[in-house]
Amino acid sequence: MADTATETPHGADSQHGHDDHGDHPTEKQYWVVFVILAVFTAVEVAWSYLGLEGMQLVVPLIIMMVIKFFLVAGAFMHLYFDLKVLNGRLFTWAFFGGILLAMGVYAVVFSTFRWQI
Amino acid sequence: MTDTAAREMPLEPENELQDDVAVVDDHGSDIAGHDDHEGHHSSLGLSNMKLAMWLFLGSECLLFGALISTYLLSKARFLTELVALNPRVLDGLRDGGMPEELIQEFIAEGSVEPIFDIPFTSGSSFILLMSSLTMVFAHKAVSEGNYRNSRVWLAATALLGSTFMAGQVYEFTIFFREGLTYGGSLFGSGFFTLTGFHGAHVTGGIIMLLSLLVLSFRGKLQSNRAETVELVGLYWHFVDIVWVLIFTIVYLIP
Amino acid sequence: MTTYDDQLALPSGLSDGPRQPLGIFARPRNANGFVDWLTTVDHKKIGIMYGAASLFFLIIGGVAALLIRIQLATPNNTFLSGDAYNRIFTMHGTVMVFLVVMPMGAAFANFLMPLQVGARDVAFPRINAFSFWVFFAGGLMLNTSWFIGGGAPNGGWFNYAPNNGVAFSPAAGIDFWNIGLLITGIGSLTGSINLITTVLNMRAPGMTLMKMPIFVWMTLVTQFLLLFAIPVLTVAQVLLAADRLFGANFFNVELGADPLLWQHLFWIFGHPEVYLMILPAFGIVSEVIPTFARKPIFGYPFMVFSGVAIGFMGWGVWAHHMFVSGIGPLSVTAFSVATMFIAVPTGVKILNWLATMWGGKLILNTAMLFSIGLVTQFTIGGLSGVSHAIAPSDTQQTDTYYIVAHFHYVLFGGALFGFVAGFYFWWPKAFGYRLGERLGKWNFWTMVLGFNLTFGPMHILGLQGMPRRMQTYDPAMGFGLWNMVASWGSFILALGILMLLVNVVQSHLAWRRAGRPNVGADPWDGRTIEWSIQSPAPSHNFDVDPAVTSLDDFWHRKYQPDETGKLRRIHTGDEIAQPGDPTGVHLPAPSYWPIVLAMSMPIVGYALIFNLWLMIPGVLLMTLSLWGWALEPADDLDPHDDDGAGQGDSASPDGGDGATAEPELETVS
Amino acid sequence: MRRGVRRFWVVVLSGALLAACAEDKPLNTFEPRGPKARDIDSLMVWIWPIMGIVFVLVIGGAIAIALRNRVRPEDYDAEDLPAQTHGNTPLELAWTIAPAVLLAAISFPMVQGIWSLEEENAEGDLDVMVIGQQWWWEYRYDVDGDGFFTDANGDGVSNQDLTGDDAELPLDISLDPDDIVTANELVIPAGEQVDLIMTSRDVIHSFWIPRLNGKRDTVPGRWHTWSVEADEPGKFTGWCTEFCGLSHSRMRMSAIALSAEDFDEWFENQASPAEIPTDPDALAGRELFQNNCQQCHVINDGDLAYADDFRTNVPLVSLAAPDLTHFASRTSFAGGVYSTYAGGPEDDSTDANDDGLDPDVYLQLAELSAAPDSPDDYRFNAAELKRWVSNAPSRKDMAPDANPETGLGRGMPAFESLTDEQLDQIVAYLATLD
Ligand code: HEA
Ligand code: HEA
Ligand code: HEC
Ligand code: CUA
Ligand SMILES: [Cu+2]
Repeated sequence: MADTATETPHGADSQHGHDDHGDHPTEKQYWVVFVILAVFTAVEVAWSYLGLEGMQLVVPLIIMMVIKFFLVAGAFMHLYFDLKVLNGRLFTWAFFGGILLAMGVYAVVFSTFRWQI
Repeated sequence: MTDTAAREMPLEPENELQDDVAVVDDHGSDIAGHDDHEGHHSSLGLSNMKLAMWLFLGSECLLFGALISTYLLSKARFLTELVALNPRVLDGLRDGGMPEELIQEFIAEGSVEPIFDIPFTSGSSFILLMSSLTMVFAHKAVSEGNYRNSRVWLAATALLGSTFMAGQVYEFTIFFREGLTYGGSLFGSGFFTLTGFHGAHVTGGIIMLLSLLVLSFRGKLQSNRAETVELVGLYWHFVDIVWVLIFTIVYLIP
Repeated sequence: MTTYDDQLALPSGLSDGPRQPLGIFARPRNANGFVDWLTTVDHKKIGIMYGAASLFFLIIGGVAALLIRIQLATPNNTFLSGDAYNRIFTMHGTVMVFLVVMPMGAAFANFLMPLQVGARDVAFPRINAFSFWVFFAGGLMLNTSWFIGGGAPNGGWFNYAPNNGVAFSPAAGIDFWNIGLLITGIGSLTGSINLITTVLNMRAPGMTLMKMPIFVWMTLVTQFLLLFAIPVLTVAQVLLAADRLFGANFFNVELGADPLLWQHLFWIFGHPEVYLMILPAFGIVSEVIPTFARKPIFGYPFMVFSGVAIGFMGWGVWAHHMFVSGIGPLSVTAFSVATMFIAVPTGVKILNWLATMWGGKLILNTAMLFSIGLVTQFTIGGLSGVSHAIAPSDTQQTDTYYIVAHFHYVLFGGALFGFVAGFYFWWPKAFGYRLGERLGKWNFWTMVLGFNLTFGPMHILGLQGMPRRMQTYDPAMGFGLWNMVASWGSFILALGILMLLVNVVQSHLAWRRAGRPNVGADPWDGRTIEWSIQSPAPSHNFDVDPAVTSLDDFWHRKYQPDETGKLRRIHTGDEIAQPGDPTGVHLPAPSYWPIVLAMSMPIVGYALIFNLWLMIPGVLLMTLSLWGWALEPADDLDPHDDDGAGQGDSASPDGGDGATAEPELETVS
Repeated sequence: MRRGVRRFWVVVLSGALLAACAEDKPLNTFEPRGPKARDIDSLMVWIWPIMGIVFVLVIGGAIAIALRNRVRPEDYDAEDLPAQTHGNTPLELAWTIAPAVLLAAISFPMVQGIWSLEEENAEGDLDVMVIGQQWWWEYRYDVDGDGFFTDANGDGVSNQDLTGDDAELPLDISLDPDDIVTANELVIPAGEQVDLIMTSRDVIHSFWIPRLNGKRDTVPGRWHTWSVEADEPGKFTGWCTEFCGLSHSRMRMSAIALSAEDFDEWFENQASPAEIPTDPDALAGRELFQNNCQQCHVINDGDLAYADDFRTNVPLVSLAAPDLTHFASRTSFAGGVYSTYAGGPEDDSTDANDDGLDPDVYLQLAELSAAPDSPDDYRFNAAELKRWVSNAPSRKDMAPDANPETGLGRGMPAFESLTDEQLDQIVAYLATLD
């Protein structure tokens, strides 16, 4: 649950002052992340041109997609750096709660349809 | 009644500027959480706005999840019927003016891949990805009080976003000319709805960015407002993330 | 009950209900000003407006229900045509669910939750006003379909595809359903974000999550359900709008679409929806029962976690509405089992309420009676729910009156009974006087009687095979008797509800005649901190931040153990209640923009349905109000109110550290 | 024994439920008349008592506690607090776990029940295609017994294709004369499981004959399987239970179970074309039918020509109207709302939903009506049929006027132009179609 940190007596978190994220990545780190993202995109596109089919095609693409997803969420949206606040749980839960829920629910929906293609 | 009048009196801009509490917010949000100082402060040491934004994004996950699911289902059902040569599906495509070769290609490959222009979309995806980078720099610049840079980065982000949108509009017209209409097929409906929804989100983001830029030029975007920029940034990155999904799921996986 | 009316020693100037000291603005609390209600951002007023709106819609939905019952009273009745009947039951279901029960939940969440967490308002007061107005605008728009556009919607409240498509329902009714609810959905979504933020982030010092009142917990769960459920419905509605208005094909079977997509999307929303209708009521009785049992809630952690568990499990059972839709035996098995197990956390709640009452000293006033009413009536509905969860038997029961009986027992016997309990309980906090007990008891017993007479027989009808949504039936089917009983029952039930409304009017008049005596801060010997402020709650809620040290904090301040360990009352509530002195507080200013923005939405809606040219004024108005909203300071810096709140402590712009500081209580002369 | 248990509980639960068992409720779910329905019933026999116990405990408990612990206002003493119990974890765990265990136990027979309802009949047994539409049911029987239905193009569609995970979805399910095509009344051999392969032509409907089985939706674009079996010959009433628009409440159906011989006789009759009448009135009616009705309805009498491409000529949403080839062999029409025959033993209502019909005379209906021996015998319900043909929308809510969006209407239009005499002739003709 997302509440342990909230048990702290009131005001204990006042040193957070204005906001909650202490250290943000440096400009360089941002660039690194970006380059990684760009490389992944390039690999993805290339992969889609390899003429592979089925699992060989889809699985790596999905994996790369997920990595990109977490890179953006973690680095650019600072989820990673928010880990310090509340041990990172609150934002993570609000957002990933939504994602997990969506994935679970819609995966089940799919399983009840017939798939032919 | 005089009281009411007093309440409605608009605030002097300078006054507002000094008061970092009465933050004017660019995307219609509210900040009353910040204003009653003697009483309320955040229980979690978080800003209300930021929490709210994350909650909103969490809810958007279900929105886009449903749209992506709908797209996948529509595409699959479309292809099933097409490959089975369902005459109504064929007619739908032909009525939209789709050339026969393209239809045959769809049928032969059992896939909608032939209509996509992967290199083009890869380019626009890359542009959108790049805008995320400029967005973080914009936020950084604002929080460091570097106003000149912040304007540059904000403008760059908005520009990249607009370029992406221009690409999407271009792509839509191409598809449309190739006979992929909104009403002509299940695939068309699914595709345009999903990407259109995303496009609408990007457009909303661009408007926010431009508003920030205007604020900045009017000298109202100072470091105490960094959070506003950060919020817009969160939204912007989210839209970017969604595109990461769409790009893979819609374009790369046939 | 002890009353405190006479023993109140209020600070001067407060005897006539709390008043603002001289000179300080502006939020006259007894504002008869119409404009004041339209522009208010006060969560309490907004809560009251939610409540009033929901009662208004209850009458619309209720009159529709009575028409249904008249039509069904006898076989082969021709009181309503088939077409009229379909529209009326569709509107009945839709109005009751979306415009009665949901907003009633919002009414309590808005009015009460900030008081219970010790906040001065919700996190985003203007957005809060917007949420209400947009709900109201959407609701009104939906109801205009009675008069314009070719009649009210006729697809049933879940409006299955493809019957909801233009091919089968060409009239605009379905569009009203679709767009109207889409608009109310916007309000629900913004509301949920607002309220979650408030619960998580604006609690009084010391109120950790596990010290929050159960009602607050249930509100939190409810709002999370809304947050995640509304977008799913939104997508379904967007797809439908695309099909109906722009010629898309999402539900066009001829082009290969699968109509079950609608069912999945609707029920992924729809099932969490039913729990978000019941959980606020669960929260309410969890407050009422301990108060009048004079015992703490039994097993607080279990109550909390079962609520959270219901919220989670509610996401995994939606296909129990689709047992006969042909989703395949594997899915049916999974959903069947999952559904049954929801009985477990719900049962924990029921039994814990009983355990709370066990060994208590029960004061059976109206609020308590309605709470016990919920416990018993809801259980009946829950048990029939479990019998639907058994999929094979659901194949006999689904779409019969047995289902109709189930959901009225949980919705009316559960949710509405809980809400009525809440009305009786918190009425003094909202309006400064109690609702009459005598009429209240009549109200309760008439409703219980009418309710069971109306919906009890529906169990039998359903098992005898009467399908729902039937305009009429043949005498040979043998449904005549119990339908007649149900129809009589429904009028008794209507009488019961009428008594509630009469009670409101009567109690108000009596109170006025008596010279508006003050009921005191703590008329029920309450447990939670909303009773530690004056009644009616002053517009600034708390003079000082309530520092909370325990669950039921207020109660513990009144009762403490003596040397022998026996609990003694050391204060009455009114002795330690905050006097209601707003000095030094400044509140967010009212605003026109929320209502204006909200009103622009139905214009856009009408544009979509009737004529796209209407878009122009709609979008213009929307842009204008967004613009106005953005430029308007959220805060009214009244020149008199320079207590430093504004500029002073810029070191902590969002007040993150105001925690330890004593609130400034400068007196402004 | 099981029946005894059930009776017992039914009585215990409430006297009212007893009424649910009364014999005059044609849709009663308590009266299984076939194995599938009985499976469901015998599962519920155990569920209701369990629910009943919980019901009594909780509600009785609540009332008892309320009465026992109540304090009257005059006795109220703020200082006198009850014992302040905060909870009892073992106890609470107990009432968390106990219901869970109970439910887990219930779920075993339940899961078994779910799967057994899905069990299909043996290869080669009778399968019937069921097509729902606004607001009547069509049934098609596979005549040559090769397990294939024929679609409009004459292509064979195996019923194996229509079930299972890789079902093909033929969208054009229109009438084809090679199959037996009937409406509203599903005729089945008693004592045999008949599998239904179901779909819909327009919106979702649900097929439900409570005494034979639970319900299953018919969804356009999908094929669902479901089955019915009746122990004994008889008539079993049902009702469409998925809201399907305007006349949902007038979309009923029935299953008629016949003994094996009777069923064979029925089958043979249905498989042959209708006879061309000799009576001059009926012949005139036949001509009127050709001119007015044939654009929608089919009567296959070997001679009567019908549109080749049936669908394109019909301004109907569902693209089809009931096949009338053996209209007079059916006991009800218009979605099971009206009786084709009135009279009969102890009955002269025109109500299609009473079960006065003796299935033993099912095959002789037309004969009886042609030459009734006594006023008690069945007679062709000409009056009702005439009202129907002259103005169907007044007899059943329908929307035959075209939808502005699609140009299609729903249901049968009124024929105000037909004279009284012409109507009689048409009815006379329809009466010969046994
Ligand atoms: C407030 C709203 C509400 C609530 C709380 C519930 C609660 C439940 N509902 Fe209900 N339901 C509806 C509103 C609600 N429902 C509506 C509106 C519909 C119809 C929609 C439509 O078709 O129009 C519906 C329909 C519906 C169906 C579909 C029926 C059909 O159409 O075929 C099913 C099937 O499983 C179902 C099951 C349940 C179950 C298992 C619960 C459980 O949560 C109940 C749990 C409670 C208890 C079981 C009682 C207390 C427990 C104990 C005392 C412990 C001991 C108990 C046991 C060991 C059994 N409901
Ligand atoms: C919270 C939700 C809620 C509530 C409170 C009610 C309340 C009532 N409902 Fe309804 N109902 C639904 C939700 C609800 N319902 C839903 C979701 C459906 C499914 C719709 C669908 O299938 O699509 C449904 C369907 C439904 C049906 C089935 C229709 C059908 O399937 O054909 C019936 C039939 O009797 C019915 C009856 C009633 C009655 C008699 C009341 C009564 O309790 C109403 C009592 C209230 C009043 C009467 C108003 C207040 C009274 C006064 C102000 C008194 C003075 C006024 C006058 C006397 C004029 N409801
Ligand atoms: C536009 C199409 C159309 C035309 C023309 C039409 N009908 Fe019908 N008819 C229908 C439809 C559709 C039904 C099914 C109505 C229902 O039960 O919901 C029907 C039902 C019937 C039935 C009841 C069949 C049954 O078994 O339930 C009879 C008998 C009938 N029509 C006779 C006629 C006659 C006689 C004429 C000409 C005078 C005629 N119809 C012309 C569409 C048509
Ligand atoms: Cu067909 Cu209801
Ligand atoms: Cu449900």
